[in-house]
Amino acid sequence: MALPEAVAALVRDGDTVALEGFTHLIPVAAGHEIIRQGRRDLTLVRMTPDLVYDQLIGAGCARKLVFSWGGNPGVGSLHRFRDAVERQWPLPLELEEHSHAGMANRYVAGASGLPFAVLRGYHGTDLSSHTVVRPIECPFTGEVLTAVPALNPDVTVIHAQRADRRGNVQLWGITGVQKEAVLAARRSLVTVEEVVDTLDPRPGAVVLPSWVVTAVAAVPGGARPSYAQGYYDRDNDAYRAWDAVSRDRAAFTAWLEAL
Amino acid sequence: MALPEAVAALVRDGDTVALEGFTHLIPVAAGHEIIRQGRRDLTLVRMTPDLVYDQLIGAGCARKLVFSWGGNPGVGSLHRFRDAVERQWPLPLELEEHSHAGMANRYVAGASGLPFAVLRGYHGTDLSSHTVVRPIECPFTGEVLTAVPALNPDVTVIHAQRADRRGNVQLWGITGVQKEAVLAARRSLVTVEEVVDTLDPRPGAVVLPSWVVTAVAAVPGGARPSYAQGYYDRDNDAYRAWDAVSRDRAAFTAWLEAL
Amino acid sequence: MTGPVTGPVTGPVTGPVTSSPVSPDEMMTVAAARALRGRTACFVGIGLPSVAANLARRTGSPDLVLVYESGTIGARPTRPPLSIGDGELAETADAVVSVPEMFNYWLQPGRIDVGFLGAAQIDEHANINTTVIGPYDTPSVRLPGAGGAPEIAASCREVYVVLRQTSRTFVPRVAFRTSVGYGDGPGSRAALGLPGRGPVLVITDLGILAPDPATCALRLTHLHPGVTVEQARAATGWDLAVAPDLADTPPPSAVELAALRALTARGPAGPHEGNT
Amino acid sequence: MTGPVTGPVTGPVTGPVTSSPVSPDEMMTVAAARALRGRTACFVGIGLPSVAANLARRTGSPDLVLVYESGTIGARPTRPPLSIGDGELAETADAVVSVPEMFNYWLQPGRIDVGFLGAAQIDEHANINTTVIGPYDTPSVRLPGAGGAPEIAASCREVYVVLRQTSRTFVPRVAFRTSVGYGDGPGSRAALGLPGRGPVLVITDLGILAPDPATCALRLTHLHPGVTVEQARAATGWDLAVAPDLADTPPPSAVELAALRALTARGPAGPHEGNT
Repeated sequence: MALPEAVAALVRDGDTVALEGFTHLIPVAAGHEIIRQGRRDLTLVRMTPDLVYDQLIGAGCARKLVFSWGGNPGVGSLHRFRDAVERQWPLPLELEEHSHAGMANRYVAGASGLPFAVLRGYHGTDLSSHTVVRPIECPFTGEVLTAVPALNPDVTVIHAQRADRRGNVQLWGITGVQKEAVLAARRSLVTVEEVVDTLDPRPGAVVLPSWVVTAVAAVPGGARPSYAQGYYDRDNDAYRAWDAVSRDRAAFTAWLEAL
Repeated sequence: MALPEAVAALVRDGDTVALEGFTHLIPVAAGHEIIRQGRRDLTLVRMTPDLVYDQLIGAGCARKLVFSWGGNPGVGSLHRFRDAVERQWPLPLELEEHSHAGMANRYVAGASGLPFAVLRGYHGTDLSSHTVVRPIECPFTGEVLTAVPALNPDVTVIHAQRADRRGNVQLWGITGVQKEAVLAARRSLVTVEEVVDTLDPRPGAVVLPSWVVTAVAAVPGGARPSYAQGYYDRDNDAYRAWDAVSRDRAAFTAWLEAL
Repeated sequence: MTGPVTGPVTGPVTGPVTSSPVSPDEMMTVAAARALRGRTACFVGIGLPSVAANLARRTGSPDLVLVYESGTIGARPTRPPLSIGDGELAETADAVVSVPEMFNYWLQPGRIDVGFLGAAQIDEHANINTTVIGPYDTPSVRLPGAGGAPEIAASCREVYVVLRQTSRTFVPRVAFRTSVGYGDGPGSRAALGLPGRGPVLVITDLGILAPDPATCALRLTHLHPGVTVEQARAATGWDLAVAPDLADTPPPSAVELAALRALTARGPAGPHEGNT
Repeated sequence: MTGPVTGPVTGPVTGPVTSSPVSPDEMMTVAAARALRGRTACFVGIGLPSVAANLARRTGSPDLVLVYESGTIGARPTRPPLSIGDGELAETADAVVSVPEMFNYWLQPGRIDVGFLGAAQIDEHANINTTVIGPYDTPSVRLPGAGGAPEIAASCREVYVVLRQTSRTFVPRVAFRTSVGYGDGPGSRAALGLPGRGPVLVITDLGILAPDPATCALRLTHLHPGVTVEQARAATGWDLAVAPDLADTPPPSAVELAALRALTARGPAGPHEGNT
């Protein structure tokens, strides 16, 4: 499936959309396609929103952000994100924030078909009063732990190194929370560097069988400027360059028009 | 460390001991050493007790068995286990049984430092009234699920293909619940096929870093008659032969004396 | 290649009916394999189901995804596995995951079409016992226990059960309810919050049973060649009802029988761990 | 090679004190790296901690296990990672696990000796803010958020914090408590059920602070070369107490400084994601 068709078929206005990736294999090309197609009122979900979320937010695609750490990794702030939160430009952005442990377990619950997950966390932080968590008592010991609600995106988008012709997907290196994010979602789109005849086994690889993936699109370079282990390195200059573009509404608007 | 020393140092009378392995990489040699050292009053834990547990039970090492499926895989019953349960020979055997999903999640809770885990299971079965599970309500949806208590063995013993000289352990193939069983335990012993200079990455491998493993012992063939992928196949005749030995107390006693 | 089907598939795969003598166990396995046609993924329980699921991949369901509780997804074994943790399952699988992941991420959310179980005993409402015969604390026969079955029976979209039919295995009410079929009858599964439909087919060496939609009681829907209703009723511990559209199971085709015999010749005759 | 230590390590690794000019940031990083001596495993937070932890592996702590929230355990990067998800971390690690496994199996049970955190703001009781400056709903500065820090601060056996000391970053009470240090003072951690000891060291560009055992308030225990108590107090938003045994941090040795400069020359000067 071609990327524009796949995004058109899978991502709708008002959807809860997770584009996951933990520094590695960020589905940037798919995010840009969502911007181009002018999707609106999205609830964007991701543990570590970075450049492509800054771009989606600046472009006015998002109504809400569900996250645990938002920054330009290794560089600094996300200025479009800050502009939306601090000055409501171009739109107000509702926030629902968690810790990484909380977000990861929300995906685990979603992937497991459970309505919630339990962790030892949030106690004594101001996070608990600004987000959706509940105390839960161990029925054996009486200890009070924290429950977080399951996350089940309407669509999860990830980028992977390879798929085979049957649609089985393989990714390796730092694989983050991508398996959980796909399994938790109602629909899923995987962009890949290449489609191959057979997936030879690789150390550390995660394989997602075709029957749990809705669509696969070959998008070589689809994770740039982040990296795809075995294919290309992170373009660190692009991360630094984004800092300058994103600081200025006019520069960002010019970037958006050129997209 | 040599196996006899390692078992002597790590396994004590009265301990809760898990020798884990899901058909593959069963720590048989370590189990035989526990029998030879005459350990008593053990609470034996394993999802799938098979021949070596039949032998430990027949030898009178165990006071209690915590498990989810006990049989001679591909052959039939465990007759020493049945003799202990049905006729209290050589000793009565207390049982605490779960489903596989329950046992797996008990190990997950133990490995995660949580007092319990939650799953969708046990509802309507007679297991719930014969074992330790409790209903738990989702604080967000009100749905009632099942809580199982964490499993934290005093000692977990597993068999792996390799360790490096620093004590990092590598296993691959069907890796079952071994990582969780080691991480849940207070102490751990890993027997390995061989010690190598460096662990080259392998597809599907689980690595347990040295600092979470108490002791490593080189025991080539330590999983026989089960198999060690990449080293040797299952000795299916031995599984069938055990059926005849274990059916008869005298034949079993002769086997035990020869051990 | 084959689209989804709603009722049980009973027709032979291809070719003429075989003329060689067919054992009741062979008929059972062939009938069980046929039932998997059109399904995407099958969670293969320990014992007889493994042979039938592997036969299905060799006959009408070449794309069937076999999922084993040992953690293998999409295994393509060349011989029947010696156990559900056979090394060839891992070597030929699309993915191998940990046992906790298998139960939590793959089974529990209801991703798997069919759960395929063996049993030591089954009752009129398709509840399964693999735990104990006699009182729990003083059993006459201690069986292997639950294994993965309770959650397979709860979470798969549909469940098929395969076991030999005798008045000792087909009992009015199981002594120990290890895995829930239809509980106490209509409405039980919903009241218990069990997400899957439950056992929609019970395949035996005599025929095929399915729940009566009104009562959830198992009744006879198919008879294997040469078996009579009387034989089936005599091998059932309750007053077995017969479906109004009782049909004959077509005998194995030459292709099916050859595939089954090639399969079992390369490995054990069929592990029976669910039995004693 | 080095045994466990109880107090902070402040002495240089080896060799003579360097004669080259040393920047305050360099002194901070060297002091932070020294503190890791004798520890087994360090959970490396995003930002400044990563440079210090990598320096530690090149100087006094060659066997230190670096654990990153991206899932890498035992990474041995040859240059400072561009981010906590740098590909070289995965390529050189003993093990790479999923992010949920990292938090659940590795961090949560308290297996890790030291959690090493950066911060945007810290207060007198070592509570950390990385969320927001100003009111939560109408912030003057929106910071990146919690990331892994709340559970690192709760679950590691000990926590070290590294950040530059100014009256803007060292505030009497953080506007938003993202991660708990000593809460409201003695007894807070126990009442909250937090298993680890909390922040036992705060390492800055001016000196080192540690909690007063009686009050849990951070006080000055070490001054870096050339820094005065007055400077440290002026850079602190509360009335900073000084430990009775206030000591001087030995300046970087030639070995330490060379290692640090070699490290930072091969990568970015040091990512500051915890700051704005």
